[in-house]
Amino acid sequence: MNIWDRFVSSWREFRKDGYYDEFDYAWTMTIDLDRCTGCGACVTACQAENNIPIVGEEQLGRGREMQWIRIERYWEGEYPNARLKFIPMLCQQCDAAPCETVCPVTATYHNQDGLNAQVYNRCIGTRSCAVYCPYTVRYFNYNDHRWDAPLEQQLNPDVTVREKGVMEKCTFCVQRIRQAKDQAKDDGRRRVRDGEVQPACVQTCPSEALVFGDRKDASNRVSKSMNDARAYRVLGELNTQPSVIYLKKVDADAD
Amino acid sequence: MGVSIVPTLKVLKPAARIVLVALVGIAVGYFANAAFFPGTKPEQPIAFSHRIHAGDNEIPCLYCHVQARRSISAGVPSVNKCMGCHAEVAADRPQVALLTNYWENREPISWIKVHDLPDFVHFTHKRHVAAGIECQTCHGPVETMEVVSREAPVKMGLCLDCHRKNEVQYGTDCWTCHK
Amino acid sequence: MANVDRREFLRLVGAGGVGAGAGFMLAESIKHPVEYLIPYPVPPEEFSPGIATWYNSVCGMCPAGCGISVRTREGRAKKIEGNPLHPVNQGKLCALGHAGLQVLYNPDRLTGPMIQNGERGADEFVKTTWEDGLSRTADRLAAARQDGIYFLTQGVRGHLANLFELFMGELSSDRLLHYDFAHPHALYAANKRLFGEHQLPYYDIRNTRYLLSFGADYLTNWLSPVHHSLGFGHSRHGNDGVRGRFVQIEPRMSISGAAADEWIPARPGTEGFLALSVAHRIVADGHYEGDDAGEWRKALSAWSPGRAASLTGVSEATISRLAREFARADPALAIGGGAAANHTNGVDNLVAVSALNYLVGNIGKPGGVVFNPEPVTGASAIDRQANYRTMQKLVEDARDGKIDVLIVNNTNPAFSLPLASGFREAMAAIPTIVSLSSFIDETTLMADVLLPSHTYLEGWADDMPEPGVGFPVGAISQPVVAPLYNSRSTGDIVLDLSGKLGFNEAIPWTSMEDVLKDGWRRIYERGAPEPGDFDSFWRDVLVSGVWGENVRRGDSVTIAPGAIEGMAVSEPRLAGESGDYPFILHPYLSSSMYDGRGANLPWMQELPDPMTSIVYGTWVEMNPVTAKEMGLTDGDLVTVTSGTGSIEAPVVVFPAIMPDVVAMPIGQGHDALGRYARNRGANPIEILAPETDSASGNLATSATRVALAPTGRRATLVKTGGESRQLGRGIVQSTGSRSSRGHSAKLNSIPIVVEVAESAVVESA
Amino acid sequence: MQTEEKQLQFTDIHDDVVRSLVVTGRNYYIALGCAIFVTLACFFFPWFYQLYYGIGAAGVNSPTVWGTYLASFIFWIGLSHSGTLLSCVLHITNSQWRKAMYRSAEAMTLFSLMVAATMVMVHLGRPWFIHWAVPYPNQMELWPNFRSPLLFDVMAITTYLTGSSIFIYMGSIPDFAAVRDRTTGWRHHMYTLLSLGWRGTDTEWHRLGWAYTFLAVLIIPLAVSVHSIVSWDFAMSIVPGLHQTIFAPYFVVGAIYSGTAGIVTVMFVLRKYMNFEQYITKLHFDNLGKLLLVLSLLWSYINILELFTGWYSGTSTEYEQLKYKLFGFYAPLYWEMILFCGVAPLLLISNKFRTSFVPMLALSIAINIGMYTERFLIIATTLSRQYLPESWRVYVPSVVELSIIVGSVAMFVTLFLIFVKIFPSVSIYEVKETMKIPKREGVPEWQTTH
Repeated sequence: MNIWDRFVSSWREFRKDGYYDEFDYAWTMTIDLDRCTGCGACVTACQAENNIPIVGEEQLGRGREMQWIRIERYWEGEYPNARLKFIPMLCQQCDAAPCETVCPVTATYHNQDGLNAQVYNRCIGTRSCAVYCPYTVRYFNYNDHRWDAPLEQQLNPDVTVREKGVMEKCTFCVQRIRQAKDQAKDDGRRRVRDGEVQPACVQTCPSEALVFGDRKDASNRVSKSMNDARAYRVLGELNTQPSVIYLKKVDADAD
Repeated sequence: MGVSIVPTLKVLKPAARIVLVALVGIAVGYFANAAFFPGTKPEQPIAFSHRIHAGDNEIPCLYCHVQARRSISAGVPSVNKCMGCHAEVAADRPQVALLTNYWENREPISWIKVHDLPDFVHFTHKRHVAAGIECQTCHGPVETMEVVSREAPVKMGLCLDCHRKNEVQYGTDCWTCHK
Repeated sequence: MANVDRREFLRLVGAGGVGAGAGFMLAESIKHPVEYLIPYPVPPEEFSPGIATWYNSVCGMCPAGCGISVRTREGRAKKIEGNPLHPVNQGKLCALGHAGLQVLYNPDRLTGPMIQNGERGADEFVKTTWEDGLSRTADRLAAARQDGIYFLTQGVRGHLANLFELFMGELSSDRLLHYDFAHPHALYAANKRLFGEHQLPYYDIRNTRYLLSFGADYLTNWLSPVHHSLGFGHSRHGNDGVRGRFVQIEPRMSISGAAADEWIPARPGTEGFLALSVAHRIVADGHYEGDDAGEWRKALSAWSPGRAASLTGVSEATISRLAREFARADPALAIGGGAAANHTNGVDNLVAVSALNYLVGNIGKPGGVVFNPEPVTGASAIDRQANYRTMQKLVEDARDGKIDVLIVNNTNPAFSLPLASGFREAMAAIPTIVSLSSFIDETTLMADVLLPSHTYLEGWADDMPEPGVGFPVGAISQPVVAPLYNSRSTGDIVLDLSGKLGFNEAIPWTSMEDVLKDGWRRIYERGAPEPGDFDSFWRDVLVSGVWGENVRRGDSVTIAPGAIEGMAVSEPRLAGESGDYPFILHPYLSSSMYDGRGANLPWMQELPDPMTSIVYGTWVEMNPVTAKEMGLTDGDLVTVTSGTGSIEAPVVVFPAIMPDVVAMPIGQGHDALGRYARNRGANPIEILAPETDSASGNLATSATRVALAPTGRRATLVKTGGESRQLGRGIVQSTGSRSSRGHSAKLNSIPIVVEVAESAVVESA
Repeated sequence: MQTEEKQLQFTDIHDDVVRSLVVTGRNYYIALGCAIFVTLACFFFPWFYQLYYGIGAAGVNSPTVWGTYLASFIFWIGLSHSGTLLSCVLHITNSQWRKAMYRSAEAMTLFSLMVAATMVMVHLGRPWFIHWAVPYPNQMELWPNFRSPLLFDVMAITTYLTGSSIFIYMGSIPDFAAVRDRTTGWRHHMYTLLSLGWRGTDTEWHRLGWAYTFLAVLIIPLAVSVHSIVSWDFAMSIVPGLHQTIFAPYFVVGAIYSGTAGIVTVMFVLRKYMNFEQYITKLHFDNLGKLLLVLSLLWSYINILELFTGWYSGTSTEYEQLKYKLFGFYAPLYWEMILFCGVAPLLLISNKFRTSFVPMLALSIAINIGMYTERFLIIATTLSRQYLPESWRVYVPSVVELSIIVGSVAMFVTLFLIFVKIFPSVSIYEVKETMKIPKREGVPEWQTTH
């Protein structure tokens, strides 16, 4: 393939409507805001699974937190009618991701599973993807992080440790997806079963607010839950077509 | 009017010469290092010969590296695996004596890794063995080596060539190998 | 090249040499670093490199007793997840549970036995051998007087509890105390008074349609948070389309308050009045037709909503509405905790709350209060729980020199008791203190001999969750990794000691594993022994990580005689005059650090507080109006002064807290416990007045009045959140309860629908 | 001034220019020394520290992941405009007054482009992999992302750099020859190489003239495209405040604006310290002043337009953005920018102001400060007010960043100081062209054409 062909294909293909339909999977997550209690279990589960470093008080103070999934909180009303609403915010794995268009070295791209991939060792640290991302869910390694021995023994061998100057973000726990596909191959199945693969956050959510799966198959749990009447996309007006779909919080006292 | 640049070139000649020699020097130094201190052929705690085992005695790779069939890592045989044969076989040889020594002290042998991939690469022996890829494609003709050395450059290009040639499904997707 | 003079030649040689050196270094610099492949001499049978092995065990991070599965690779624990088979947490786990790994791999763990070498608290410990440490302890124990030995342990259950009993029995000392700061003493007392039960019932949040929570933060730290979260989630949309309603009544909005459909602020300690007035309405409106309705009407006659409204600050209309909704909903459930329980009238409050359950007749019903059968073993521990009064007794004994040896096991009263209790001074009066803790916390710092115990991931133990889930459940906590350091499991240490003391006939075992095997053999024989010998049973329990029997409580529990007449709530006492101390201090358990044990785990330190997004630190939550009046804003450092002490902390303006209440999270403010915890934030427990609940002896943590004085300085509040208002951007969207029915959502003309197979279309059409 | 009354001879020009190359005062060396020192101490030292520690050495945070480095990059790119661009336009329109100043202007383009390139390196998290942004064939068949505006940037800037360096070099060949013939020693050798054996035959002159004009025509659209593309780095995002169609013209205008101001500054310095009073005169300042006035008006217009779109959009995102810019944390900077780039330049309406040197210098510097602020605000105000309010966070540059900004200026100065000693900073032959032969009484006519 010469440069021109690549240029044309990379320009057009991804933008073709239903380009991803021809592939096997379209991994999707739904988050039921009516179930989410904001407890933060997903955050720690993610940190444990994905070797996310401890950045320390000083760096946090400078606004350099590292949490691939974070809990955002929004107050409404004033005392005594104040209400607090939580929303877990993670990489939305957009099908039309702004971050993918801007990376000059294609360190971030869309793969055939509908995942918004980030290749750490290709990243040169322009940080433009973080600027283009309207959800600000991309996190940059401002410096090398170290684990006080023996904390490094906890590191997950299936996930690499990112060096300074590299952008990182939620991967939908691609190592688990990889694992599940591998299993499926061993069992001679073509596809991964529903519920066979779950990202760390989904796996642990105590109130089962998070559902993960492949929306290609209408019988999957995630397909059902994303067809719920309460389904919506955060900042949907931007038409980034996220693969993370939220279910509206129910206000019991309103119609 | 001195339009001609010949005199100028004369003036520059010695400088050019020095630069030239320096460049040659760099090349020489580089290759000297690579030739006399190769990192790809380290000296192992026991002078284990793949030629004798895999070559002359034709022991299949997977006999010792059992894990390769079912795990991402091929694994090195445990000491008692070695002793399984060497309790009797060639027990008198000095190198085997070393082995028995390790065994008696229940000490692990710290082999030096020859074929090593960076931390960010996800390579699973299992899938490649299952796909019937010869070990030699990446590890070189180990059965002929007295001391194992890294012959084939195990670099991204090698992987991709093979994935393209065999039309691996999604074989060129970055996330197939990068973690 | 002919005309090269000497100088020229030297230049060339120089250049060549430098070049060669540069080249050499270049080649060196890009060389691959040496790495090693180290095989086992003899590999364990289930081990294979590159393949993860999962072990089921029990979480030891809080008393809930969730089941966990630990993922190990190459013999190292990599991740903790919930055990899907365990009925308590059903595969789920909270943040603190995940952080268990950092207890195991904590850089500040004790690596072996030590002895204090210098005066106490100086942190001048020197390494020693187990032999030495154990014999020292044994000698002191042998020399101790009758009842001169105190064994102070964290709340443990199962066979370890029994072992402690035996051990103390052999030492002929009755001073075995299980001490947990957050132990729900009031709840136990209330159940005893109302139902005559000495165990906690199971509150079935999962199946309830209406939950009335009086201050119980059931989603964060009340009894069994993960189990309750599961119930909450299910009740939201799981119960065949009917969405449960949750009402939270508390002075400061907790996580459960945020999750509730309705949050009602009420003065701390007055929740009981509210409950009684609700009961009053229920009975008055004739929603209750028990044959003892008359008694109830009499007992409750005094508690009209009007009176309660004036006491609690909740409007009469609201009370009546609550009563109506609560009575109509079926099943409905009322629970109590937090400020309601931890007050001078805590037991009264909780009795009143439980009365509601009785009145709507949900006792023993799904979605109501289900009483648990007797735990299969270790029940004695329930009566061994040390409340504030017992700890006071300990302090006095210590002062009077009645204590010869104090053994502390992984509990930290020096941190979790108010300064007013005088515990720290009292410890100085105890000749010998032995600590079995894995870390040097405030209490261990005062010890003479450190016999570090394993973390819960390295040693043997077992656990019977209390409260259970309505039927007997047990799980074995097995070692998932080889011990990292030269520590021993708590059970083994006790066994070693008893061995040294020659208790062999009473305590015959040599290892905790044997203790468990014996105990579980009894459990195995207790139920009808299934086919297959004990060993397979034992293996099955270890593999599945949980054991249970389908045995329910046969007898129907009803209220104790005389409970109705005695139905009354005493006025809450508050330490300090409202004149000098205008605010009521409401300390609450931090969601990430529980009672302070999580403070040495970096993950927990960096987990933003759900309500304020603050990390690394303590803060004081204030009502916006009050803050405005005092001219305080986020980050202003204030001194919080009570009658018994004062601490400093930055102000956080908190939209959902009563104007005369200030709230502070518990957990920070350690002066020991390692690099991550030390000298960070402040500990609100320190300044609590020693007010107790006469009925339960429980420390009334919400009964202290405080004064706030601005220091004029500002502290940097490290928080991950920015502006916490939506500004009409529709980020968290909400919908009405009715309009949330129907299908195929559309928004901004992007339909979110998956391609449905033909057949499915036909069906739906 | 006196010197301007003096009659100008052909030889004078030669003498003056060659003097400016050969004769070097102590002050020059002091200046050069300082410049080099500052460059090392304030640019390279902090940069190496940053390479060692990571980008964390700067004040950037999430979500404001871009900082002053990128602002400086745009600033220098901006400065590079109107050097070559202006020179080309004036060459084609064949205006006389250009000829004395264009070489220094073009040099400015060249050097600010170089500095801009270094700013990119400083900005990157892993600059040692910068070559991945270049499409070169490789076994992996890995290519850069052709959809990325950043890649367009790389292309555009390199092209512009090549173009303008060829342009300036070609223009100075005859002068190199001229100097070659009047110097000895190593200088002679150097200029022998540089002048590529220029003899001055008619064919040579003809070819030069043709090629020069050709390049000039080529470079004008190139220059315009460069800054449009730089603006796309921002405009092609969907960040409120950046996602605007006006950005391309906005950036180009801004660029020419700051560039022209830059020229004024440089010309003042040259005039004063290289004694080019006879060549760089009131006239130049007057004309550039007019140009500046026009540009400032354009610039103000676009700024007002930007505010309007923000207000008119009516969406919370844009509106908050607007409020934040005008009254938020960075508001003082914003108003400073308006003062320096929008209000102060209105002084240029008066002839007296335009033709008096020191005020012009002051104004030109003020404008460039203002323009730097603009670039900074474009990044800081927008990124710190993104879509999700929970992620809002203020960004304050760190010491390292500030020091590197200072250092980059010093680097620019260094390069320029070296330039004036190698290149004839006033074009000998073009100035001659403007003089009548045979000489007659009075001043050369190019000084009287206004």
